[in-house]
Amino acid sequence: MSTSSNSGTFRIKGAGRLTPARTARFTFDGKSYTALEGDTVASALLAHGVHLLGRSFKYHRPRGILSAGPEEPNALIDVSRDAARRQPNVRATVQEVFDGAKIASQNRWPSLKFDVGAINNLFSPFFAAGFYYKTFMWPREAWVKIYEPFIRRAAGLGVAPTEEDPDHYANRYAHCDVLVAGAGVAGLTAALSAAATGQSVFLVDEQPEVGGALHYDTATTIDGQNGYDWAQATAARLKAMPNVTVLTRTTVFGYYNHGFLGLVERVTDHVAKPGKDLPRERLWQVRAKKVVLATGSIERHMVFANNDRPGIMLASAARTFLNHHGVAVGRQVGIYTAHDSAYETAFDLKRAGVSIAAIVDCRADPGEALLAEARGLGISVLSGHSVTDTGGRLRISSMTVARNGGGDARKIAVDALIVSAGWTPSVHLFSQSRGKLRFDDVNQRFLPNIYAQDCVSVGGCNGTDDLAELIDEAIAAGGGSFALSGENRFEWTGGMIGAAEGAGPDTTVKAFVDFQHDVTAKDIRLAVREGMHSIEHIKRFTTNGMASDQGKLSNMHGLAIAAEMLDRPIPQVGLTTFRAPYTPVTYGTLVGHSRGELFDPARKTPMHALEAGEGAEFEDVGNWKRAWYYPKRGEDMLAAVNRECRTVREVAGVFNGSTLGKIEVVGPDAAQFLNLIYTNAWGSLKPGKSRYGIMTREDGFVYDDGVVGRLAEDRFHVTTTTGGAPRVLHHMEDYLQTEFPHLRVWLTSTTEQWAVIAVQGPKAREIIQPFVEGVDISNEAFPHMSVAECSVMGVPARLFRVSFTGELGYEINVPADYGPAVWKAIWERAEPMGACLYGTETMHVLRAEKGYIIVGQDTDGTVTPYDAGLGWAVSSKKPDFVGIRGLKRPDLVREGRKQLVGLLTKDPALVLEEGGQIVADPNQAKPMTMLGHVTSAYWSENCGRSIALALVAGGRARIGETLYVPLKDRTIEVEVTDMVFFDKDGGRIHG
Amino acid sequence: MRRYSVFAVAREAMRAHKGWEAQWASPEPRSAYDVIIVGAGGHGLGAAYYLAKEHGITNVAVIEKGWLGGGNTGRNTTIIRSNYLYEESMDIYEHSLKLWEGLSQDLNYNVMYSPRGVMMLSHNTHDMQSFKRHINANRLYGIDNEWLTPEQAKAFVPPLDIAKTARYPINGAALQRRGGTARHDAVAWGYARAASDRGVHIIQNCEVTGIRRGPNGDVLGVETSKGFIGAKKIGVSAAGHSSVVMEMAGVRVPLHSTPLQALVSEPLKPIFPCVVMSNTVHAYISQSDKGELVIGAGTDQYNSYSQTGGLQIITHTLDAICELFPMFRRVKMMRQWGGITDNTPDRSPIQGVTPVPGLFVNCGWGTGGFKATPGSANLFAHLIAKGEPHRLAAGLNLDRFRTGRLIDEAAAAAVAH
Amino acid sequence: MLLIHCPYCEEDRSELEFRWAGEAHIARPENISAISDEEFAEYFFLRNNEKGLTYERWRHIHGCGRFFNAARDTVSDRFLMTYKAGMPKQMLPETGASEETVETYEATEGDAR
Amino acid sequence: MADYGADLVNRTSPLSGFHGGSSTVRLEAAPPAERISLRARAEDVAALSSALGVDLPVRPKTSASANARSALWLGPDEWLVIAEENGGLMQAAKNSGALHSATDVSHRNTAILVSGPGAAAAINAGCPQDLSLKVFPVGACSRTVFGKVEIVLLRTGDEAFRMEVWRSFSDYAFGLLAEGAQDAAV
Repeated sequence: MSTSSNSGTFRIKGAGRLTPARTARFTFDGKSYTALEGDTVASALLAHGVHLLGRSFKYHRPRGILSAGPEEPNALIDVSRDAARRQPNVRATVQEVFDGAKIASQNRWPSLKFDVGAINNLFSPFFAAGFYYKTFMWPREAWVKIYEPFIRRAAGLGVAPTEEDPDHYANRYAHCDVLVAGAGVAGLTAALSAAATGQSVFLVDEQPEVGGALHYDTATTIDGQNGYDWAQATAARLKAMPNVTVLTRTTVFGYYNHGFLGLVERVTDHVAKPGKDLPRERLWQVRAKKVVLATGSIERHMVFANNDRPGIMLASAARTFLNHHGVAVGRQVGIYTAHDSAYETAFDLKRAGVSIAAIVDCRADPGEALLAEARGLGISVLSGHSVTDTGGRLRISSMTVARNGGGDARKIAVDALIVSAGWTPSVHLFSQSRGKLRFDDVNQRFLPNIYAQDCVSVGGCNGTDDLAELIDEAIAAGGGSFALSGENRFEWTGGMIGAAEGAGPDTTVKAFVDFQHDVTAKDIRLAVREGMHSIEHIKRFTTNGMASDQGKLSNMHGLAIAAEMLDRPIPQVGLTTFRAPYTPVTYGTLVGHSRGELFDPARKTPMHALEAGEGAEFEDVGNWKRAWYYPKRGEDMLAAVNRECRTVREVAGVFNGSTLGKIEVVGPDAAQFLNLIYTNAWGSLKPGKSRYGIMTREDGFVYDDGVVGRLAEDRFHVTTTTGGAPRVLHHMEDYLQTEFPHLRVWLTSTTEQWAVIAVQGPKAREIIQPFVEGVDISNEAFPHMSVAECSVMGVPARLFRVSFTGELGYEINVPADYGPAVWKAIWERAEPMGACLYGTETMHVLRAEKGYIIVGQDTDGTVTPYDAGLGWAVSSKKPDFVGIRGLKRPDLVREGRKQLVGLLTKDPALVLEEGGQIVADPNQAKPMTMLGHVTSAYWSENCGRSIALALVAGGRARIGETLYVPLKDRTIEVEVTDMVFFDKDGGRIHG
Repeated sequence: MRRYSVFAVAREAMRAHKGWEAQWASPEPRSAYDVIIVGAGGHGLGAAYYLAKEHGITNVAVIEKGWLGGGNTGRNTTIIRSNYLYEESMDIYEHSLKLWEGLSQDLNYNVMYSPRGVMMLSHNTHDMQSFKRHINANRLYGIDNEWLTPEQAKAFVPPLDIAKTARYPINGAALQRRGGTARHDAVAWGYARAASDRGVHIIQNCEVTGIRRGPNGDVLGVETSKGFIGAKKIGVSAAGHSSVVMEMAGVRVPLHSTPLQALVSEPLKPIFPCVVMSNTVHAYISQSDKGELVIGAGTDQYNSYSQTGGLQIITHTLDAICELFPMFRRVKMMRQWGGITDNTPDRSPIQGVTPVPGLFVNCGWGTGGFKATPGSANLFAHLIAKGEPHRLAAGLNLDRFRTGRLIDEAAAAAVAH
Repeated sequence: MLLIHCPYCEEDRSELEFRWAGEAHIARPENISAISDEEFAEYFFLRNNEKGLTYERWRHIHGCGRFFNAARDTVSDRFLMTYKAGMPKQMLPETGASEETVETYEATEGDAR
Repeated sequence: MADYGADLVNRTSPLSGFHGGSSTVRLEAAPPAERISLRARAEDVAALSSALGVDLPVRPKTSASANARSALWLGPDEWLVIAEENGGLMQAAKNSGALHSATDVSHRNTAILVSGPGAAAAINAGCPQDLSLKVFPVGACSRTVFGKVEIVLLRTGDEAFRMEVWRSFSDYAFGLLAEGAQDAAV
């Protein structure tokens, strides 16, 4: 055997498709290796004779490389570029080597070769499936303190990253007429066929290059060419067509409703030095009119004693490593098969100079053509035999072969064992699309039966084994019509599912069904014995198929073993659901652009930068960033708020009210519409006037509130709470469009049209006077609750005389782009007069001093207008409004409902805790009877004491009573009061 | 029934575990039972167990359309807590939590109740007000729930990002230390085993297709895919399918069934010590004993019985998870799935009598049913046995939708002003 | 992610543009202030929650803004028809019913027979 | 007071000064514009069209432009009419004498111009609509979503779009477009 020394002693000169001159260096567990470009980590390590790659989940058994693809259950590794770019649980059979890659094995301590956890293997008789349900219960506390932490540490495979991922990820929505999943012969042909008809086509394959099975199957010719070469040429043709998108290194991971598919494209994981602009991965969210599934099939392993040693590998994998990567998986290779396909692997290896110990075929009569070829190559075939055991510690060293039915066992030295139990059609995506499967009894496999979406399966995943038939099927699926010839050397037959000879119900050997989770055939039998008769119960009890490969290899075997135990046909035992994703998908990919500033829009008002410039601290209110308070040098929050509160009442304050929701209600029936939506009556409101309105839903609970100004007979300027704006508009549209469509009225959101500058306080008029034109704002001409369209600094404005502070106040609405200039001018005038800027915290305190409620804080969706002391806003004259009936329900009119009242602490210095619960007797035993809770509580600088609002059962009748608010560390005595703490006669607002 | 113990396991280990008996029997149905419970999830199986154990009623069948524990019991993210706001809710969830604490021993089945703590993150003033309202109410009711500063929260959950520069910075958290998780399948299996041991029949793969009523309107039994089965009393506990079953008796319940999705990551070494929830950014996360990060997503917006949902629900949830825990961006989603939740208008459950004599209902648990399993089952058994609700479940009646006396936990956490 | 035909935009659009709005054809009682508590509960709370064919409302909130009606199978999530608000409940053509229904996603799962 | 005339106040566009993109996508803030949200019933469309000097389109997803005004169909009774600054749209609509609702939203929206061979791909980073020329031809317009915000999208050329977005969402929209543009260049 001739080898290329630097890229591995198992590299075979002339074999494979990689270029010997193009190398890459990487390390595995600290040791440096040379690979060829195009190697996977698996092929590169195999080239150096490294088979031991990891340890299993439960027993920590040494494990190697089983497959050459995404179905790999064993060879999971940790791949890193640097400390932050570290990825656990990567399949070595998928990860392409790049120069500088740092690869590490997982789930072992202190080292891969000597793993302390392997002691679990000795205790494995104890750790049978489901053992933990039966023990670890005594003493009661020990589960939490001892057993569970121990189990948690032992479980888990890779180590999660501990640093923030510096890479970025992209998202792309796309549409196509036909999406073809899989670019083997079937997928390429279907894509070619669809593309020829002019349809827009996506052709998607998870491998770096198209070709699918042609990667290993060198004996197939298409259109007279070597299959793999045909595939590459066809892909090039397709890529050149404007209506075709070819995506490689891209997995269709989910097939969802209505032709919607999730794809993940791996953009840089194979690149040594990726450009900074490149996303690491890209999520494609594709809506396809039609889907062609050409996902092929996956080879199964044989289930026999100790079938998990490093060096035991699927036949197609060994053939891929040889024919694509140019790597021999051993020098003395055994074959154990129930299917013809493994023979071709043996033939290829033999021709490449590898010694074949024997082909052990559990079938009595393999096909004559295969036997003839084997004879010709000098390979011994033991038909009707089985491998009943293997030897070796960190790698297989021998196989024990026996004639079926017993006797005649002998040990044969091997350094690799190639296995095949046949092929499982990849119906995962079909099943995800909610198609229904049928069981093909002859070939022991599930195949697509009833389609739920516009979708068609072709080729291996449809159970179509004959190449010519497959090509015809694919052409038809694409909608085109042409001829294409294809030939392969052998027709494959055979296959088995379930435990092989020597691992049957009468044995106690460890014959692995699910490698990663260490589920053996006997575990599955135990589950059945314990009454788990549904395949879902068996799955959950044994965890078969629940590892990171999601049962791609193990499900069918598990099912067959269960069926045998239950003595039922397989379709009656059922099949566990194939859930998305097909292979694991990085969170970052699913998140895409939605991180940091793009996680959720941070809405800023037009004056945001000016507020920030004045030192504002901001708070999140819904999506909005609102100025919270404006600390001056040395001030903490309380000091700043106290100063702002004082200043507003003594001089004036300027406040940014822009986030308030605004809706323009226009049309001849506008007032009539508002009559139905609000509890108040609107017909009597004259143009130029505004009114505070309450909105309920049909249930009669307060939904939103705000000031509504009438600008003209047919035009209202409605305001809502900041957070309520979108839902209020939706609620109004719902009634307008579906209940009251006869009304001639239209709604438009104008929240963002207007920048709102509130000027509140005794000097408010003096401050704004010079800027306002077109309206007389004297107290007489423009009293409280007036509204006018006018001009402020020469721009068209809407001026409200309105107050949420109880002071003389105005709210200037100017078109948003003018907000900053107007704000600046007003502040420049106000500041020298002794006014302040104030934020939401001061706004909250000032309104609480006046007993004005905040919907969502003092009410919570269970409060009626009457409960909130706003019964005056419910019209008793209107024949109808939304909420009129709900308000009359028995529980809404009963005595003793919680009502909003004021609370004053007996000790004026104590500020209650918002959310504090109120009781009549603080010394009662728990559970206590609670009367209500504190909804708002502040230090009121203007009152010189603390104040609070609360919802209290029968609250208004309790005014004057003493109640208690028991907090964690003390109980506060309070008196129930009315809700107005400042300027009780309300004179200031009219000043 | 053979008791489970470490000695039993050791003994079986020496004989290849061939001596274990079936955990529950799979009998053919009798012609009639004293009580039929429709739905073999945790609630239904548990109710049967408590009927037998606490009320001496053992002639009971639990009828299941599919496989036991295959509905929401086996699909949820296994969060357990009792720090609800209203007394009606605290009553039932705390009753449940107390039963969780001794459930493994009671059932002789390790349900792996793990009180590792449930932490709810507060991101703004409104959250803080709401959480403190809960914390105070819980404390006065005798339920543990405490306020943590951001630093204390970070100390409890090291991966948490408490940077002030985050899009939604964390300003504190509420922690219920007795909250946590349990192994969902074990709950169904443990109840099934214990109920079966006391004589309860568990009839799987038997679909209820009708409810037969007598001339007086009272229930006579159920029509099923295995024929008519008589019963004096019927308890419906069918989660997402409850309204379908109730409709068979002509009873309408205010439910809508929506998909709820969840996902797990590949297994990882321990990194996440408790359960973390955030209402503001809509996410919750914990790590299973196997090492998978278990993440609950939101509900899809429409009614559906499909047990599937949109990818956008998953991505939206992961946006939030990765914002709270940026180091998880390279972690991979291994499996996603969906269940059907039955939601009531006030997001609180319905458990009580119905207008049909002999018919009892337990439904509307929405996204919170798992944590309530032992408590709900225990009180449902009381309801069925006595014909009237237990004091702790009295407020969960159907009549509240007529009177307006709702238990509106959702409204209580109302949207920000 | 559903694909929904908006009868106003006359085009199939992503669910992302839509908001579900509950069961369709529930009219607000004309004499709402006079109905009984039971009737109010019926109107406001009780819904059919059908398993199978359901009539429901959607709003193309991030599109044309219109509310409209849809007939959908809640088991397969397949839309059978969408039609404009205000139109009476649409009867479905017979052909829809004869289709072999594909049961739930989970129906492919094992039955413990 | 004369000290504060209109000339002292200039519009501060939320995106003024923003520009960016990649080798295949150009992103820039559109100049300030006048906009109205126009609502009317079918019988009043003709009168409004003639008053505005642009035919209000009645087919879904279409727009019309004339006399430096563009009318975008947003819904069966809803149009977004865009003109240059001080375009007199409110008055023009009023002059129609027809029953309608016109609301000034000039400042509610701002617009980003997206152009270049990668424009559609950049927008598809967050927009779920099919932006192929066949389905979304020049002149097509639609209200839709872009990532987590609502937009109105108008195709102004084979490789050019105007994205209208509410002003407080414009930072987000621009940021997402910038990432989309970068990815579209890959």
